Amino acid sequence: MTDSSKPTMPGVSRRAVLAGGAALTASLFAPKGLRAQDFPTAAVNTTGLAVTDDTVTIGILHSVTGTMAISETGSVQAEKLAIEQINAQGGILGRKIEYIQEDGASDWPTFAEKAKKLLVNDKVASVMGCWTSASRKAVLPVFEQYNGFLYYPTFYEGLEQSPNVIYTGQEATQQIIAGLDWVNQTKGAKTFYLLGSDYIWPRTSNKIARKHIENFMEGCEVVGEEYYPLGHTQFNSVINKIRLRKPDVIYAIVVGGSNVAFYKQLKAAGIDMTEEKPILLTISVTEDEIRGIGGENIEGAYACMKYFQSLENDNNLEFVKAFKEMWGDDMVIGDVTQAAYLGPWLWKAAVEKAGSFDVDKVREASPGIELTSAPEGYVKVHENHHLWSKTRVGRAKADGQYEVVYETADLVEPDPFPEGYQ
Amino acid sequence: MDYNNPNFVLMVEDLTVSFDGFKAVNGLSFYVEPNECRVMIGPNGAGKTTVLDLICGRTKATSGSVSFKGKELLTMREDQIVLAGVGRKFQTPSVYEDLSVFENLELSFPRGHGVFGSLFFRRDAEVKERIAEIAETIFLADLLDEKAAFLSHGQKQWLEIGMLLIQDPELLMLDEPVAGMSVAERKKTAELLNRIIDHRSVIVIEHDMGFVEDIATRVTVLHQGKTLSEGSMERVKNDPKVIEVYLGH
Amino acid sequence: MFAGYSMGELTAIFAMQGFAGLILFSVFVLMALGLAIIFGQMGVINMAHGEFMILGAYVTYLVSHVFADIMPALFSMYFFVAMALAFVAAGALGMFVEWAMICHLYKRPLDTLLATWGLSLILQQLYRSIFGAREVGVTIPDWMMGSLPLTDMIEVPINGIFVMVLAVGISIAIYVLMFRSGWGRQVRAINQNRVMADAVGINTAWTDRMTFGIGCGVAGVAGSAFTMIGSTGPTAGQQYIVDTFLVVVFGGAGSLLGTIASAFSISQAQSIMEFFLSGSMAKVLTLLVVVGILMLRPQGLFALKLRK
Amino acid sequence: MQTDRKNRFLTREEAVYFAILAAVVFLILPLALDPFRLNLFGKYLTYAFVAIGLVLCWGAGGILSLGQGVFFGLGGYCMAMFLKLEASTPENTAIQSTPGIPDFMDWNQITALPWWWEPFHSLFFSLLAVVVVPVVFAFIVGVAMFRRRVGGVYFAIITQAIAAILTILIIGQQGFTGGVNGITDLRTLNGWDIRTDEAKTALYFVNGALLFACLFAAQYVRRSKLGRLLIAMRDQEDRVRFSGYDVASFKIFVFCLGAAFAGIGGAMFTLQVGFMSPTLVGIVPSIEMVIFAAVGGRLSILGAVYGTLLVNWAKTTFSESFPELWLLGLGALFIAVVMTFPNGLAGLWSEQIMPRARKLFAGGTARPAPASPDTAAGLTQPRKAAAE
Repeated sequence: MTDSSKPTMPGVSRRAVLAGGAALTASLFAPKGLRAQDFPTAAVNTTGLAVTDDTVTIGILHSVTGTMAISETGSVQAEKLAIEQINAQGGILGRKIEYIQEDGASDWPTFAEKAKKLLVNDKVASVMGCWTSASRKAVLPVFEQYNGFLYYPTFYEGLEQSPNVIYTGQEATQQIIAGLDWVNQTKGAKTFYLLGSDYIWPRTSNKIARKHIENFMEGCEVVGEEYYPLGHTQFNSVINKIRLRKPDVIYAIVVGGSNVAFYKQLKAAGIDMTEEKPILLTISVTEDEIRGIGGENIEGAYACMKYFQSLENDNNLEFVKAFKEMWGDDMVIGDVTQAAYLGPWLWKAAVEKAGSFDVDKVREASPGIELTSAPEGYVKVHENHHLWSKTRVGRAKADGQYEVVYETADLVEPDPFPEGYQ
Repeated sequence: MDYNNPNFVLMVEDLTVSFDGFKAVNGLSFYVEPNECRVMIGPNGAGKTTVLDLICGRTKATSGSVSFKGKELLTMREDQIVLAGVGRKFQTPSVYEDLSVFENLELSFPRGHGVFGSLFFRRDAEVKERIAEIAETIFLADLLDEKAAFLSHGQKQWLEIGMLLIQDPELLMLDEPVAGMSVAERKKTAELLNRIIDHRSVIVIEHDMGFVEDIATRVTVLHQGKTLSEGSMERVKNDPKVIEVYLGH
Repeated sequence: MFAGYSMGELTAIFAMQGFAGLILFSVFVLMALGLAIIFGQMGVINMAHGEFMILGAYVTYLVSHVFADIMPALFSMYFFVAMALAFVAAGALGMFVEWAMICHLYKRPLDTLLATWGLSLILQQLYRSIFGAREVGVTIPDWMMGSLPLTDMIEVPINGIFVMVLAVGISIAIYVLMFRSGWGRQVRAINQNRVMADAVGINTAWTDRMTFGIGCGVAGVAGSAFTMIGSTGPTAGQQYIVDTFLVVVFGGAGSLLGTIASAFSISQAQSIMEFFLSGSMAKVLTLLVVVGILMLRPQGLFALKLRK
Repeated sequence: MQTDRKNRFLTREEAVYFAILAAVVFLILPLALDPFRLNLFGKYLTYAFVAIGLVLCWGAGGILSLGQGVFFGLGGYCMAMFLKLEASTPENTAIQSTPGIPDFMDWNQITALPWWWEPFHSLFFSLLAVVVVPVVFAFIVGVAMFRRRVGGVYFAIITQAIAAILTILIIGQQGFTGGVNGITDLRTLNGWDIRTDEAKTALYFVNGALLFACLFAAQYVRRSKLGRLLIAMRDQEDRVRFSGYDVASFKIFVFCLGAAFAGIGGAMFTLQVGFMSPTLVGIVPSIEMVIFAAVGGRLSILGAVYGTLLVNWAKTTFSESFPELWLLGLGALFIAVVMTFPNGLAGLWSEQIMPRARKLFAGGTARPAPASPDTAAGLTQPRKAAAE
């Protein structure tokens, strides 16, 4: 064992050390000052992963170029922040995390190619990555074949549970049901207009929403359901249809550039969301998206997800501060960014619980892992590899932030294959 | 002329084409007999080239009829018209510049004109002999392997005539075959044309009166899309209407 | 679908839907005019057209910041300055591109397509490097957002009216420029016979450069206007390309009137179908119909029948 | 006078070039690369199928299609449907509400396999469909367009629109097509696990063999009279028509042939990469495939293969090292090729490198090579000095 395995971190910038110092300290399974010599490489790495006596290499796999770069940038930043903070605390099992970043280029075959490269050539111990369902579906067989371990940050449609993936975002039922119940109970909403971009996540989410509205919410009904191609920018027709149907709630799952067009045109058409006639409830607009839309255009809309930047707890205040110190004051943090931030920490906890970097052992150790230090609060890994988490409803303000107006009392259990919603 | 002669090679009747209201050819009728050499003359814009375009299908007629050996040409595609036996030479020489003289001629050889026919076309002795023979006729025997792009203007004209000859059409239409040629080339071309117009019907557009007199069996004078006068060179020359159009203003 | 609605409500909805169709029409006209000039008059296929539009959008974004920082009092009027600057910026870039690239490719129209595609990749990456991969939010002056209540039930979005007015204005300006000015005569002369135009003393090189610049400048103005209704990001321009080309081709290249007529028919078809079908299917059907008609009538709606 | 006017399938020079490519594909790459990189090159080579088709359509025939991704995608989807059905045994899909159908159908509440999926249980049918479906589609498009004499720019734009339509359609009909995710998680081909390194290596060689089969087919076409007709048509369409050829049917043929190649490429892509998605159908991949052909040399079928390999290799390498610069590099490369080397690598080789090399080896006596755009794979026959 060498000196450099000591928890003093050469090569970490002052800024990062500051950030690390300010960051979360307590993770149940992360006692400080683990020393590499207590964990001989031969013992903690029996499958030939890229682990040396003082480093462990992981992969970051997101789109830096192409249409998805817009969304994935925040995740990359959060993951890098978490890695620096972990390193500043002494790394994992006394080993500093190094990362290899690959560009998926918004192209699913490229994601598969890069995933394979990371696992086969670089032998990374785990991968933080992917954003869209399509990219995850593309890399999934690769991870299962080569027994890699992926931390996937995005809220998504569910219907999946891979032994090689930890889903740090919410699956659809977690995100949808609480919000619908809330809008029904507190706002008395009865009629819903479902709207989405045309791909699997909005469609599956709307399917769950529809089942919930029709089967579990007394006297409620869906009065319209509609999909537009990705990148569509003209929504005046659907806005007219909405006027015709007069729903209590517009349930919108529009993504990407379409989002911007949709909210701008909604506002221009005189549908004032602050007046709640109708209420706009979305599960696809995080603080990140508001930057493109413009806060003044979406003011008054409600979003239902597990994290908002405005959450007022100590973990989050520290996280937001560290994030802005590292990436700039004008950064905003959305739900997915926070979920991406959890990835390295969850992995660290699992590795330390397992006392090994071996994927099989980390997998075995993962269920039951808890983080009390998560910005969103307490989270816990479920047997099904998703997270127990609270669901919150926020109301968009003109400054681009959400004001949290509701939070589930308990953690919501992840249920990727929901009975009664198929 | 005997208009009831059933042996006309080509019968053009009441042919009209209008471009956005402008009638470039207007109710034109004429008849071509076997082995006749018909020359069309007329001032610029009289519709001479358009008539050839209409016959060979390049321009779609508005109304009328063009009958070639009893077949109505107006409803046929260009390639079908060619295969029926109508050959056409354009005003500006159009040969395949990227191909050799040999290949240019080969493409006009009347065999393998379908997709699969050309895919499995074989360059056999018959093809080579025929090409050699034609090349001799058009003074290009020595240049068979030269790229057409490297030929002189006159040589390109000859090559195009050769490409027509190898098709062996029954009706040959030539649009100003000696335009833009040097005096020597012109002489050689006239000789060439005299040789090839034997045994087939020919329609020629030409301005060179000496040349016309040399080859014409019959002359049609077009004016504003209509026949102004028709008959032997002698008769046409003395037709007062023709004189007026050409000289009267 | 319409059961349980009063006549008045239905009228209102249909009026607004008709208006939505007109807005879409204006959007198409704005998108297509610049391309119609470049493609119709010069035969150049500019695949980077969308990126020129986005350049206009970014200029608007920058100008809005400058106004907000330096002269907040005039903020409500910044949009006009932004549009003018968008025209200048996109036009200047267009002229530069013409000089550096396009003017060497006039004899190879398909190659301009490929080269401008390369240009569009470069521009996208430049936008990404300069402005970041995220979409930027362009703050629109308050008076331009919101709607104008015509009756109790009919409300008309102001930005829609703005886009319509702009579309009409630019169409008229281009019409005057192309058909009522000496310069327009030169452009058309070059389009018809480049060699001859050269011979009679028209400075073809300069006219080409100006034409290309104006086409790109109009794209810039369109992009600037679209900040009101769409998103501004490095790759947002790609969304427009297929629609724009179809509008121009469908109208018959070379005919400004055709472009406008085709924008009208495509937008109305799409807007009506969107009302009765799902958005995705409406889009597919519209494109299919357009492609189908183009197959039957490749020269487009309006094209002169010429004597060859 | 009698010059050698034999119409040989390969000239000696071309035979050498083919042999070199064969050595690269079958010897050098497999020996030099680990299975992972070899699989990557296998993936690149699937694009080369499309590029070869483009050389025939665009380089030789002057028909620029910006929708070749459509055919690549159709071939790929046909293969993927078979593989997906094989992977979706009732045992594998026991957790679904309807076991035995593909997972994405189950997610979309589809309870029975659509009728048009049924035939894809048969490997033979699927393999046939890989070629036939793209060809039939190309035939319909081709008849509609070429009979109406749509060409040039218009053809490019319309094919582009078709690519857009098909993408929206595939994404919109996700219950039947897998939507934006595509058809993923493909495992076995008639019981043979295609995910192992051995299988991928084997597939690489199959891919290489098919590529050469297509290369030879393309070479045959170019050598035939039909090949010369295509060139003639590109330059003087009217003249060809007035030599008695039905121009449209030749264009339709070559467009269908390009579609067939692309379909085969797509199927090999599915097999080697393990999934198929609509991102390979759309406008961007279609134009990228044109880039490959342009960089390699739009007139040379071998150049197209090298161009494909080079651009993709550069893409992978650059994006590993400088992801931000990749697009700039690609854009610049593209402009440079179009502006300065319209005949791409092959043109560079035959116009710049070979003449110099010849001069160098033959001293001053060598006759300068003709400025033929392509000797590398002989678009036109290498001209012999005219006899006498």
